[in-house]
Amino acid sequence: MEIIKTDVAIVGAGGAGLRAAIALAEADPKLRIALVSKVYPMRSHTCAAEGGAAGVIKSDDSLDLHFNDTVGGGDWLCDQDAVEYFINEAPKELIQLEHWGCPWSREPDGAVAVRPFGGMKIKRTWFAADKSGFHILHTLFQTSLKYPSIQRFDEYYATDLLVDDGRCQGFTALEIRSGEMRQFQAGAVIIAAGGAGRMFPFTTNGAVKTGDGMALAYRAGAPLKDMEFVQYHPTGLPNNGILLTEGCRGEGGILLNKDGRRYLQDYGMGPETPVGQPVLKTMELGPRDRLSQSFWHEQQKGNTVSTRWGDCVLLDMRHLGEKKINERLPLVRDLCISYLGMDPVKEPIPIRPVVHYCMGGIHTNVEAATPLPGLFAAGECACVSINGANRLGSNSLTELLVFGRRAALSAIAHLQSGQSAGNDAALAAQAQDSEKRIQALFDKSGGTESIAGLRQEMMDTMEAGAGIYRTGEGLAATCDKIAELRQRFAGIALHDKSRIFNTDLMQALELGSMLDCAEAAAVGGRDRQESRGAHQRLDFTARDDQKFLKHSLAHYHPKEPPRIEYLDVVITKSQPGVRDYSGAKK
Amino acid sequence: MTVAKSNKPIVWGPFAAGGTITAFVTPVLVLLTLFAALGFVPSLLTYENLHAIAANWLGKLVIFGFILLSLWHAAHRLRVTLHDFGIRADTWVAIAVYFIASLGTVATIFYLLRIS
Amino acid sequence: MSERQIQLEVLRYNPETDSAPRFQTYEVPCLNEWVVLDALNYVKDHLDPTVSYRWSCHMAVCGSCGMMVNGEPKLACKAFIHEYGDQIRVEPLANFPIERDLVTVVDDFIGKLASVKPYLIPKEDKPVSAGEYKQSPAELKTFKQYTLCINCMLCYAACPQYGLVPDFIGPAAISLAHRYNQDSRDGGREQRQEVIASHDGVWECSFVGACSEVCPKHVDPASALQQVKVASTIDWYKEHLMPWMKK
Amino acid sequence: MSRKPYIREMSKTNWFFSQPRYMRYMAREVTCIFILAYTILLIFALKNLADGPEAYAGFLQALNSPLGILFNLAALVGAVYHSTSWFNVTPQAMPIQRGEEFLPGNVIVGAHYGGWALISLIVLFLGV
Ligand SMILES: Cc1cc2nc3c(=O)[nH]c(=O)nc-3n(C[C@H](O)[C@H](O)[C@H](O)COP(=O)(O)OP(=O)(O)OC[C@H]3O[C@@H](n4cnc5c(N)ncnc54)[C@H](O)[C@@H]3O)c2cc1C
Ligand code: SF4
Ligand code: F3S
Ligand code: FES
Repeated sequence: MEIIKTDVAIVGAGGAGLRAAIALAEADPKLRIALVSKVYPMRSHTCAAEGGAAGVIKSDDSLDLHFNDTVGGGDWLCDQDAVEYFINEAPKELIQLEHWGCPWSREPDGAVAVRPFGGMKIKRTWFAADKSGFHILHTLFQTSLKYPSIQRFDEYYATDLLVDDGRCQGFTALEIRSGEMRQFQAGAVIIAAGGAGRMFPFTTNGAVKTGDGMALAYRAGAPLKDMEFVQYHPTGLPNNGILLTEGCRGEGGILLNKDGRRYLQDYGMGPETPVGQPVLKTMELGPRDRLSQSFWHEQQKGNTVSTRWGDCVLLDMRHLGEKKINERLPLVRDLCISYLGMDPVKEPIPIRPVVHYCMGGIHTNVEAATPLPGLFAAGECACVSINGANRLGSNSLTELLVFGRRAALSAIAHLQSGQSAGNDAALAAQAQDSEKRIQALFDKSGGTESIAGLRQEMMDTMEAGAGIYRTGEGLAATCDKIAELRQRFAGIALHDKSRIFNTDLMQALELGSMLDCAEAAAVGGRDRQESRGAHQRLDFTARDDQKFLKHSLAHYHPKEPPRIEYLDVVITKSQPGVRDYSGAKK
Repeated sequence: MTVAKSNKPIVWGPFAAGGTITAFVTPVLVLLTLFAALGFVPSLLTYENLHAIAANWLGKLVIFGFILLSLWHAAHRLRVTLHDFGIRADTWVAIAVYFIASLGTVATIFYLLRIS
Repeated sequence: MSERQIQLEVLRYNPETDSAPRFQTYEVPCLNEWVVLDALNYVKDHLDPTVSYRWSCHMAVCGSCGMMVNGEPKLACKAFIHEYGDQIRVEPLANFPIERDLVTVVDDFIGKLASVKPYLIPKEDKPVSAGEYKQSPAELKTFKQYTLCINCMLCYAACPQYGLVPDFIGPAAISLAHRYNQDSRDGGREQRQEVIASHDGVWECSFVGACSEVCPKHVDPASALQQVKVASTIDWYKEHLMPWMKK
Repeated sequence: MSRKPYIREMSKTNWFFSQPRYMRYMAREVTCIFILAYTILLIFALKNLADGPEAYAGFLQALNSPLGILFNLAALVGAVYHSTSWFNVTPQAMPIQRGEEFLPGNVIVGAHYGGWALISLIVLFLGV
């Protein structure tokens, strides 16, 4: 097996991975950097983000306000030291991107423009029309081409971390096009492999978001934190989950039920605001968890519109006019026309909540370090806990930048802390094991389980038990089901026995990752007997700060369900309070 | 400099200018010669009128400019077209087509100077 | 819920067992609102797990799923079943080597993209603490269109000059160079000219225009390339006929 | 076992038959033959003009023949196709930005067609 020796190896070349790579290259041109990704960097799912990235820049805004919005939005499950670091670094990172050429939308005077976003009290979301993530990703990718020390390994699938002497020293990865295994040996490893939304059936997440990075760390002994918190985005297309950005509502779009009523006022987000004049942090600009939950209630009451794609509510943007829609929301219009055959200029668009984002992930501290020495994580796969129980829209793109860079700096510090040389033989032996695991999949015949079948069962049980509203019973059933699926997973067999670009194999490995993540999410949810942010229990409807103002940490077990531990939330200056999104009490 | 910049702009300039000029005037000129071919000689094409124009220095310049650009436009495009038809000896093709264009250019100057 | 049965002909090539590609036909029950990618996913999940192809976003933004659909370069996630008859033929993108089934080898394109220095080369360095560059909406608009490229390579599959002369840097990469050249914050045009004004650069383009016709993001690379030619020509004449005009 | 990418070569000589858009392109490119031939005709006319009235009369006479008619008809078709295909792509080659907006392509194309008509009318008016 070929061994590739580097100083820092990064799994994932989305926004977080690229930002980390650039930070490493800038810090020290002599560092050898391996950037490993299962898809070409610009295919990473950061490209799908539409709305924008939050960072304080305007004079009417302040760091404290951003802090309060984020912590309150996260239902006080955020680690406040991390949030503080995050909001401080955010503006610098966004300006840095501007200096790298990101085509941010502009004010008439040439300054960067900001737009309102759900749960934010002030307009502070930087945007590039409604293709913000796309432009961020391409700007980062193109900028990374400046640095010869960033060596890319595109279409390499990381399979296992190599841990020896109590620290992470690399990983194995499969070169997809040749089917050959490589051993990456590194002084430090950064995981930036994105989210796991694909474990649900209706999702805005692309096919690559299968939780591989989380599973890599989890299996190697780093715990997954707060996995029970899964964000539903209130406005997805009902047929294929494509996202209509929160920018739709930021620009003034309104939500209607089948009677044409702006039903959000019935769920503590009223009183009604004038149409076309959105007011921050109320009505349509309430936070995502509340909006998605209101949908569920409307559905229970029979107030939703039934379409051939199931129950929906309506997103009405007609009053914005064609010009504004073309200018600010061109992609949204294009998506509606293309995939639904409906033009938002002319008709209200049916939408439903869809799984969007994993608040949980690999447990990291404010330095982006995991408990496993030498292993760092950033981006959606990590849980540094700035998002708490519910992420505010547009905080994530900024998080990629801030903590991508932070992970790089921490990795350098780790390299400099003087580690003894790795034990080559031990690492090679582990790599061999990893290769054997894959080989066994190739050699095995007579498996009875189909990958697509197991995947479908997983998605169905996640939707049923771990959806917008949950019950102890439902979650327990989901836990059992996932445990069963993990068992049955041993019975799969590959149909595709070719080494070359074997997507059957990829899907099998991805399914394995998703099952691990799904189990952590379900068990974490079953044990969290309260309602907080995105985790809403019908049997425990109140938030319980006494018992659950805590992070859950799921520890992996190869055969059994994870062991859940709890960790105190870091609180520095904001004591838990009431999340108030009614306009009246301002 | 790492890679030499191409010298294509030398010929591309006249190609583009010629393309524009010919697009504007060639069709109507062809129309006039078509009339002549049909036996009805337009007044512009009578010996007296045409000679008068060509004898005038401004007239010479206009005729020369038009023929020059038109030739080089066509020559350059012919080079590309031959390439598109699969003739890959680009250097030889270039020499041939630009030679024709140069020949035409020289001939035009020669004849124009003879008209007085 | 199936509304229509289509025959999906898929080009198959397994380098380990095949010496040349062949077509394989699948009967796929489709909903009318489906895209070709949905039909392929149906095949992969229900009929034949060995078919290989790339995809991720399903919303025409990641650029993975480019392929020939009935001979035309398309994004499989934006090729609507209802626009086709009952027989749909999919092949890997033209002008690229076939790795396996619908998967092509794209190293050449990625290398070319990197070769044009597609990053901002500022006129003068500015520290982050000095805040953002000012750029008016009009200045942004000048290059905005060329930032929309998703690197899907449909234009390369459509451009015959790329097919005939593989060294041609090609539409998307040159458009990307043009994007930075046109950015009011950038001062790197000279450096990029060395690549794109070279022999294999913009001059291999004969303005076929196919690139712009197939571009799913309306980048209009043909336009960018012609603008580069005009600017390079002006450069050349300035340099050689009016040397004193050179900056 | 290893990679073995399969390369599909494009035919160097008949690739343009594969798609209608390539045929349209080749038709456009081939117009150069008409432009070239016609320009040579003009040079020939100049030669006869320089050679004196008899020579020029002989030239006009030679033109007045089935072959002359055919040649001119073909040149007319070629020249008109050249003009339209040239004007139709000018907005791509030379986009014009006014303030924030770009002039719509059809305005630019329209202006060119207008100019073309005007020039043609003037030449016809003065020349016939
Ligand atoms: C439709 C949509 C819209 C969004 N809009 C916004 C928004 O407006 N504002 C906002 O702030 N956030 C938004 N988000 C959230 C945000 O975009 C994501 O959280 C963020 O882009 C994740 O970035 P990442 O770098 O962590 O991961 P990704 O961009 O997903 O990249 C993951 C990388 O990891 C690699 N990888 C994964 N597994 C492996 C493996 N096994 N081996 C090797 N490599 C691997 C992949 O190849 C990829 O390069 C949106 C999300 C979606 C889905
Ligand atoms: S220019 Fe258009 S067709 Fe070409 S790669 Fe970019 S988006 Fe795709
Ligand atoms: S198709 Fe090719 S030839 Fe030029 S205009 Fe487009 S790059
Ligand atoms: S799947 Fe992303 S472009 Fe088609």
